[in-house]
Amino acid sequence: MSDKKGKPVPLANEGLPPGERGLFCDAPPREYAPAAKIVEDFWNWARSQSLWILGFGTGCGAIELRPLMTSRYDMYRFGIQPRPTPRQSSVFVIGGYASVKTLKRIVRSYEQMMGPKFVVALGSCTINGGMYWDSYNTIKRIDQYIPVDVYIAGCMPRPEALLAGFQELKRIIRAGKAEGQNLYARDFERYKANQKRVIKDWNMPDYNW
Amino acid sequence: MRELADMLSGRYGAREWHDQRKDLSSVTVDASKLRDVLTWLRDEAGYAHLAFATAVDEIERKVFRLTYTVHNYGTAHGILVHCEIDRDRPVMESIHRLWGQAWTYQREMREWYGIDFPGSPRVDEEFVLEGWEGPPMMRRDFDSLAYSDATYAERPGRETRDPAAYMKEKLYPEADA
Amino acid sequence: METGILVRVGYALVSLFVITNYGLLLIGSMARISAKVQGRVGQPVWQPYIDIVKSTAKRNSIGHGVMFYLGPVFRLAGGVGTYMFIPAVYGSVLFRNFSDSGDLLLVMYFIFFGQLGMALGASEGGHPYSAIGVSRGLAQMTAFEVPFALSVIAVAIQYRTLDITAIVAAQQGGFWNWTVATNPLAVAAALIAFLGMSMHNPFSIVIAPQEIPIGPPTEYQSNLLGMLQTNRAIFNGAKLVLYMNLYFGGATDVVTMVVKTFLIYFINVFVGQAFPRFRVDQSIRFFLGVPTLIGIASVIIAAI
Amino acid sequence: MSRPKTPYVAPEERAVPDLDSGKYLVMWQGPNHPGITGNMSLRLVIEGDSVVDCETHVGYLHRGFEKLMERRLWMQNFPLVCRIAVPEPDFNEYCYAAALEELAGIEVPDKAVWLRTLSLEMIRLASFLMWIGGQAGAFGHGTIAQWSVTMRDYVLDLFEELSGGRIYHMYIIPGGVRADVPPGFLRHVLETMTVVEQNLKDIELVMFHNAVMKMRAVGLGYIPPDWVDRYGITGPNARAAGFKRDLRKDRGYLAYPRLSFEPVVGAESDAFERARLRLAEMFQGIDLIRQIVDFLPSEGPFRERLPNPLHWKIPAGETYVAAECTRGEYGFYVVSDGGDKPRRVAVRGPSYTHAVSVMERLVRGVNIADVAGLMVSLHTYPPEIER
Repeated sequence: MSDKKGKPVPLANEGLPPGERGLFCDAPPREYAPAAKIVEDFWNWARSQSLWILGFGTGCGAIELRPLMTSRYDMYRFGIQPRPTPRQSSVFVIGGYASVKTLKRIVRSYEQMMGPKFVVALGSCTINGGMYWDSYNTIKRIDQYIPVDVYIAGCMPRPEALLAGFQELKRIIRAGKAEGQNLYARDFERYKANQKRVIKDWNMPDYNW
Repeated sequence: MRELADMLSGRYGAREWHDQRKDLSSVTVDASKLRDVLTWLRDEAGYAHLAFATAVDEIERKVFRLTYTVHNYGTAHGILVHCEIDRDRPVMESIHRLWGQAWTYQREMREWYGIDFPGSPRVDEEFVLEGWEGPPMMRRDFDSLAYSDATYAERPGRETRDPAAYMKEKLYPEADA
Repeated sequence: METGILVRVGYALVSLFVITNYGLLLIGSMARISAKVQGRVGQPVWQPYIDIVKSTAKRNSIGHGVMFYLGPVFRLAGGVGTYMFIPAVYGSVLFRNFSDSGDLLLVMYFIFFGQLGMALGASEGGHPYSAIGVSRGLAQMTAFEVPFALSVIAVAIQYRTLDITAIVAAQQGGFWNWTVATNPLAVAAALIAFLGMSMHNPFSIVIAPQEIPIGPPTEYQSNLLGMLQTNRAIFNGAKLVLYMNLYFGGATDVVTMVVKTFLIYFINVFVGQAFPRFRVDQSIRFFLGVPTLIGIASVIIAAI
Repeated sequence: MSRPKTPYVAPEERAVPDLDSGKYLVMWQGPNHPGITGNMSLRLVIEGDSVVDCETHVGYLHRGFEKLMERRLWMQNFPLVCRIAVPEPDFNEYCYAAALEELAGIEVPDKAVWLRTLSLEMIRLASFLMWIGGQAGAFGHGTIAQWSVTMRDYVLDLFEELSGGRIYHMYIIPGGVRADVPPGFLRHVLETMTVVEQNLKDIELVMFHNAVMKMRAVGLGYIPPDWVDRYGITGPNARAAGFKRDLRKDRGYLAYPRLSFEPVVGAESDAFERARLRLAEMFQGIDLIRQIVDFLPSEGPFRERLPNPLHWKIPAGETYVAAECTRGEYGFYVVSDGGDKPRRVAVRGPSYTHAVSVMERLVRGVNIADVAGLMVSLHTYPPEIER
C-alpha cells in the first residue's frame, strides 16, 4: 500500500531493490514432467486423498465451507481439511465472485502454493459473472487469471454440491488431468497479461513466490 | 416535533421539514450550517446517534444531496438532515470530530462520489477500491455495464434480454400477432 | 552386550520403524477420537500416511537458505535421538535401542534439541508468524521445563539413578511399585508438563491457527513438511515411551506399551477438546504456578 | 473474578509509531487468515506482543451493490439485496421490502407480518449460532464451533422447507412473503427449537463455565459507555455496555409489539459479557420463535397483490427503514425519483462502525493473540461495510 503513491514499482524482478531480491524467486515458473507411470499414479492417488484447502474465504461461498468442515457434512472423512498457509495447501477454493482487490491476493496466494495445485471455483459468478455481470468491480471469468480444475455452479452451491465437486476433483487428479500448475507455467505470459489488464495498480513483482 | 422544526428553522434557516413516518422526519439545511445543526442536534436535542451519512447524485440539478441520519433514542425519533453541494466543486465540511465513525462515511463518499472532506482522517486513501482509474463510480454518469464490458473478459454464451420483451415473447407470443 | 554393533543398529532401525508407524496410527486414531467428541466421523486412521506421501510427492519446493533446510533435519534428529536412548520395551533385545549408552539427562537434552533447531530454521523463513511462533514456543518450553525437570529430579532422587533402564527395573512387580503409586505428585507435575510439551489445547499457543497461522512451520512445504510430519509421529512416540518408563512402570511387551502409551496420550485429547487456548503469558504463568509447586513438593517427598 | 480494563485511548490521539526505529513490526492480519471474520484485513503495528496501531482495510468483497441496484428494476433488485449480508440475508429483504411498501403505500397482511417476524427470528438464531462457534474458535476452542454450526444447519433446514433456499431465502418480498407455511412446518420448528435449546445448554456449560475462556475473554475489548454514542455502536455491543436499546422495542416494527420480551442488558461491556449477552439473546430468540408459532394465524392471505413488477413505478420520496439485526441497527435508505428504478439505495450495516472505527480503537494495547477474539466479539461482517 505504501509504495502506491510513490514512484511506480518496476514489474520484473530484475528491477527490485537489492534488499528485496532475495525475498522473491527470480525465474519464471517451469513445467514439471510427471514421473514414471506407476509412481505418478500412486502419487496422484495420494494427492487426491489428501486435499488441503487454503483457508482463504474469498467470497460469500466461504460460508458453506463452515458447514462442510463441521459435523454435519464433515469433509475430513474424504481427506479434505483446511490449512491456513498457502505454502502447505493444495486446493484453492475460490468462494464466488472475485473483486479486483481480492483477485490480486488470489493470484499471489495461488502462486505461493506448491504444485501440483488445484483450483475449485464456486458459484455462478466465477463462471460468467453470474449476478454481478454488470458490476464494475468483479471479474467475470476466473479462468482468465488462474487455471481452474472444477467449477461448482449455483448461488450458492450447497455443501452436498461441494462434496460432489471435490469427488469430481479427485477423479480428475487420479486420471492425471489436473495439471493446472503446468498450464499456468506454459501460458504464464498470457495469464500475467490478463492479470495486469485488470489489476490496474500492479505493484508486486511478477514472480512472487 | 413541531417545536423542533420551528427551532431548527428559526436558528439555522432549516426548510422543507417533512414527517415521513411518526418516527422519521427529514429537513434540509444549508451546507455551511450543517455542522452547527448536527452539533446542536447532538448536544442539545438528544440526537446523539449518527446512523449513517451518504450522498445522492442529483445529476439533473447538478448537485450532490448529502444525507446525515441522526437518531434520538429517548424519543425514538430519527431525522434525515439534508444539504446540497455543488456537483462541480464538491467540497464539504468534515464532521469527523463530532462522531468517531464519521470519517469512514466521508472516506466512502470521497471515493464513491469524489466529494472532498478536507481534514478528515485518511480521506485520500482508497477505501474499497484498489487501483481505480475511472471516475468516481457512484456518480450517475458512470456506466457500470460499459466499464465492465470493456474491462473484464466475458465467457461467450451469455445472453442478456430485456425482461419485459422476453416475457412477452415467451409467455404471450400471440400478443404480437 | 554380546550382540554386535551392526546387529544392534539393525534392531534399532526396526524399532524406529515400529515406533514411526505406531506414532502415525496414534495421531490418526486420536484425530478420530477428537472427531467423535465433536460429533463427526473424522478422517481415516491412515490419513497421516497419505498426507506424508502427498507432501513428499509435491513437485516443487521453496527454500530460504541453508538453515531453513536444516530446521526439519534438526527436528527429526531430535525426535530420533530422543527415541534412540530410551528402552521402548523393558527386557526386549529388539526394542532396547541404545538405552545403555545414555541416561535421562541425554534424553531430556534431545527433547529440546529439536525445538531449538526448528527455531533456527523457522526464523530463516522470514515470515513474521514464524518468528512469533518460535518466540512463543521457546518461552513456553522454558516454562514447562520447570515442573518437568523437578519431576525428573524427584524420580532420580527416589531411584538413586539417572539410568532409564534401572528406573524401569525398579518399578517392576505390580502397580504399587510404579512411580504413579509411589510418588503421585511427581507424576502429576510431569503430566501437566506433558500437556504443554505435546501442544494440545490449552497450550497450543505455538501453532495457534486463529492467531499466528500456523507458527514456525508456516513457510515449510513439500518434503520439508513431510519430514516434520514424520518427526511428529516419532517424537510423540518417544515422549510417550519416556513417560511410560519413568512413571508408569515401563512395559515388558509391545502390547502393554501400546495400551499404556495410548492411555497417556488420551489425556491430551481429553483436556484438549474441553478447553480453549491460553494466551502465551497466561500459559507461562500457569506452568510457573501450581505445577511448579507440585514439582517442588514431589522433590521434597522423594528426598525425605 | 476481577475485571481489568484495557487502557482508554482517546479517539483523536492516534500516535503514529515511528516504523523506521526498528522497534515495531508491521503485520498484516488477513485477508488470508483464519482469525479474521470474512474477507478483510488489519494492518497491525506490533511492539513485542501487543498491538500499537491498527488500520483496517476493507473492500475485498466490494461488488458495487448500490450501483447495480440503480441499474435494475425495483423488483429485480429483490434477489440482489439478500446477497449483501450472507449469514443473515433476511434483514436485507425485510428492510428493502418495508421501505418499498412505505414509499408505495402497500399494507401487508397480518399473516405475512407474523411470517416475516418468524423468518427474522430464525435467521437471528442461525446467525448467532454461527457466531458463537466463531467466538469459541477464535479462542482456540474448536469443539463448540463443530456443535453450533451443525445446530445452525438444522435451522437452515427449516428455511429450506419454508422458502426453498438454504442461505439465500428471498422469502420476504414487497407486499408480503413469497409462500405460505408448508404443512407440518410449525411442528418441525418446535422440534428443532428443542434440539437447539438442549445443545445451547451444553455450549453454555462448556464455554461459559470454562476457566480458560474466562481468562481469555474477561476484560478483553472493554467499550466505555461514552463510546456508544460517540461511535454509533448499536445492538448487543451497546446493550453489553448497559444501554437498553433494541430497535425491536424502540421502533416496534412487525409483530414485535405483540410479543412479550425484554431486551437483555449487560453492564461489564467486555468480550465475555458480550458473549454472555448474545447467548441470552439466543435463548430469548428460541422463546420468541415459540411465541410466534403460537400466535401465527392459520388463515388469511400472506401476500398483497402487487402491480406488474416490470412496470412498477414507485412515487418519488425517500425513507430510511432500520431493523435490529444480530449485530445492531441494519438499515436501508431508499430514494425514489418516481421511476421504475431506484435513484439511490444505501445500506447501513452495523459492522460499518464496529469493524472499522471501533475495532481500530479497541485493538490498541491488545495482545496479538486476542485480536481475532476481539474482532469476533464485536460480531463484524465485512460485506455490509463494503457492499
